[in-house]
Amino acid sequence: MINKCVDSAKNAIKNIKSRDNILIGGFGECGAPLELIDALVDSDIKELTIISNNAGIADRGTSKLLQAKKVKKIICSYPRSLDSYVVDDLYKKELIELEVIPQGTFIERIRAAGAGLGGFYTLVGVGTMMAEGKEIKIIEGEEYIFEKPLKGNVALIKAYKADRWGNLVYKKTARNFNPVMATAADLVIAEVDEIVELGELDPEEIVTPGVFVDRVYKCKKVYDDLLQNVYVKKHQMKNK
Amino acid sequence: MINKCVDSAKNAIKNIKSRDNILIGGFGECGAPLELIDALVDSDIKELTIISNNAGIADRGTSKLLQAKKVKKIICSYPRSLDSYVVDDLYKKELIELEVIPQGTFIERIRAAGAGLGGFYTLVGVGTMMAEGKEIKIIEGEEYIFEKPLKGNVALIKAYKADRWGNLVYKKTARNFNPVMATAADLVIAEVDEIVELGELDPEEIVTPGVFVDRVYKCKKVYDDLLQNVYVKKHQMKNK
Amino acid sequence: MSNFKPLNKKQIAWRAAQDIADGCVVNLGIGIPTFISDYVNPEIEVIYHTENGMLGMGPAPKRGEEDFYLQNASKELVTIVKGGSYFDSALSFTMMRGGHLDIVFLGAFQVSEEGDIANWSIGEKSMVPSVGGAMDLVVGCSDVRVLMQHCTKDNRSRLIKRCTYPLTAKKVVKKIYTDLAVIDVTPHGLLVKELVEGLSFGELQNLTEAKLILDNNCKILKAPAT
Amino acid sequence: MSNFKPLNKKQIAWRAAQDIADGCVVNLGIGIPTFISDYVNPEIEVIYHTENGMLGMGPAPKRGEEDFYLQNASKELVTIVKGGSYFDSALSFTMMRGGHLDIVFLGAFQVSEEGDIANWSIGEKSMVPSVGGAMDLVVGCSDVRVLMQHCTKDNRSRLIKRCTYPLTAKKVVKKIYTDLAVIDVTPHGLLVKELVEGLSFGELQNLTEAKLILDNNCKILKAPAT
Repeated sequence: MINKCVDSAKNAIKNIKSRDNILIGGFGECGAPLELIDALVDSDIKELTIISNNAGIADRGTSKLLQAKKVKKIICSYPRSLDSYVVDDLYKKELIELEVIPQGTFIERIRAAGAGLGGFYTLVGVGTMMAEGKEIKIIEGEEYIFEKPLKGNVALIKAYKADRWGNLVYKKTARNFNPVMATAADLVIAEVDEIVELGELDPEEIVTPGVFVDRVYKCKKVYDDLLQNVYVKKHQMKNK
Repeated sequence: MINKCVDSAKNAIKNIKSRDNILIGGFGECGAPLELIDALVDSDIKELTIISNNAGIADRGTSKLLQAKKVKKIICSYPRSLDSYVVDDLYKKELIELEVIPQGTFIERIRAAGAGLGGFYTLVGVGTMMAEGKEIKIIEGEEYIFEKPLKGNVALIKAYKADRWGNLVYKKTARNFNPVMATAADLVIAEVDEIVELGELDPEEIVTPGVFVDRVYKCKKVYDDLLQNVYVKKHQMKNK
Repeated sequence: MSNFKPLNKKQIAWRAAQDIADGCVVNLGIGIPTFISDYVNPEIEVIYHTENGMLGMGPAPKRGEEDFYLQNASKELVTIVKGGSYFDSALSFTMMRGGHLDIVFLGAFQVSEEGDIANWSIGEKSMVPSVGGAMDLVVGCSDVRVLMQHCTKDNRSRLIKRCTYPLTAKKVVKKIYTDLAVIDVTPHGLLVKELVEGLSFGELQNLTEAKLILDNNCKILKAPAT
Repeated sequence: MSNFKPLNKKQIAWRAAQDIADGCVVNLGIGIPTFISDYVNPEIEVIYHTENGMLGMGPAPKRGEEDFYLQNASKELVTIVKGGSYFDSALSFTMMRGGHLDIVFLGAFQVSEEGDIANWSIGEKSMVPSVGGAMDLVVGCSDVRVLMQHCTKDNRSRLIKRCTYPLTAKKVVKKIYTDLAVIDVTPHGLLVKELVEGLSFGELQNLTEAKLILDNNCKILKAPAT
């Protein structure tokens, strides 16, 4: 019988090794697997390369990994935010390696890895510093940049509901990078709000079929509750 | 107000021109826009290039276009079937140009067009006749083939339900090539079984957001009814 | 110098909003463009795209209706309208890069005579570089429009011969709305289509490093008080 | 020649089915592999992929439960099991090409000593060429297994030094189940792991153009009557 559910965040992150490349889902905190990240913080794994759109907000999520000195390099598209003081500081002190990629190229490179492609050509970044050091090809008279696949040893993703086969559905804009990252790592671990019985997810609405997922971890505390307050307060301050 | 619904198949195919490249959805007949194809048969458009996984079964669907001498070239992956006598005959008599592509490369080339990419590298076809005349690149020590985007002037697709914005959901395995083809043509026309009120489709379950779709045509006769008999009879013959 | 009154930021947004047709699918970048939706004709339907994965983005939520799971690309809480949809980042950037959005409205630090745009970095080495979706947005869409102050706070022109900040993309901007003028980027150069009342073309050219061309049919740029 | 009895097609499928572990995600090509699912241990869960866009393909529908909209890649009516899902062709081939399936079972016209496979065309000019998903299936999966008759009807070997039919892919086959033997494709060559009762290794080699190696631990290939 297939049962991908694991009983703790610690067991969920088993076999992750120092120096692994870790894909982490989420646009900011929305759709980030915060309890799996916490488990990494508590582990003795280090020198990780984090592949994630952002680089942590305030002292939450990926910021904690950075503070715990677990991270050697970040590959991302938008590390900066009003509250990104952790990554800002490490960057200024040159204590972290940073590779910044246009967001569409970022996710397309991850998709290429998941889809078994050797790379692709894009117009994005042509004539800019993003093209530096990259192969150029003229296709139908236009200049394109060659981009390579970007694969993880591990993907830590966040979904809404799962079943024991690892089928996943997502919630609203928390979907973002997660379904594609689920295709692009050797070990794919999903943190979810709910685990439902096999057959309860409509086959038409499953976004990530279980074939892509290795482990499912039901979070202890649905973070909607945790973060809702932070975001609502900020929102109400701005819109009052 | 946005209203992409059109009242007849004839109006749905307006502005399609002779010599256009036409993407047609469906794996065989399942998910093929049969009434839109019929409208093309009844038009005076000709010399079309059809880009579709198959090339018509018996005297139905794409076979009708071939019989009506509307098609100059077919780009597909699997034209042959037990009942593909129309394309078989035209091919033997050299009355049609045929380009056969591995199915995954076929849909990936269409996706590349829809996603604004200049092409990609794949291992599929390396060392076979599919690699003939194609650029080879060594990536990380392995030999890859360069594949170009494949775009349509028009896409004729089939979905289950639509709303007036052109949002689409599909039905079971009739989804197949349709959602990707919807991204990859200048003019995208969807034949659907049902049109529902705006807001009735769950934002989580919409597979093709309306931004990709130009026209929605509600078919006169849901072909489930029409074809069910043909397939059930064949099925019952085989499994009796 | 003659007597003229520059538009304020919301008025620039108002002006840009007047050019949006019924049924348009648009993406509004951060900065001045975020105000555009407040000024779109309420009689028409405009679909807002946010690159984190939603079409049909609605206004800010009412008190008590905030939802952490419903954010825009600036990580602000938003809503979804009837007909909206959620999707993953790959499909979101397929929309952008594949040319499926009708208009992209962006802020910019600089725009060149040829429509080059610099809007993601001012090249400060000490600041953590962040590009996000800026480059994807401008490359894929055939109708990129910039909303910005005509000059910087220390009165340097943002419309220049050649961008000095790191480029976002080359030759992509089609139209520019500033506090002083509406300008089309054409194969012949920057064509001034509208000027705020009381400002002469000569005065605008004096404030602008890039070479400008006066449209024969140049109109007065006016916006209601906001 | 000694007294031995080749397996029938269903017995070849039975033998292949015995090597499927609990939880495997498999794709069954047309021909002999289609029988495999009839012989999988009912105590385990195996997930069947069909490249037209479904995981969790179930058996043929019962009379009265047929659904035109529920087909496999051979355009036959099928069913879906609990936990199954539908998806588009791009995601389906992402699964295949990206290495997300555990085992692919295929028929073949020919397999070479190095694991090259020819299974999509016999090169007849008059037949309309059709490749479908054959090439994608074998390239992406790290465990490609072939089920076929050891020889053609006119007694030519299908296991040959070099494929003469148009190739599907080079060096991809890992294991071969025939009516006479089970053979692993190894870096050293074709290793015979099992032989039907009464057939000697020398006799098998005589029936086979490709060079074979006898495994030290070669077993008897047996299957129940089907």
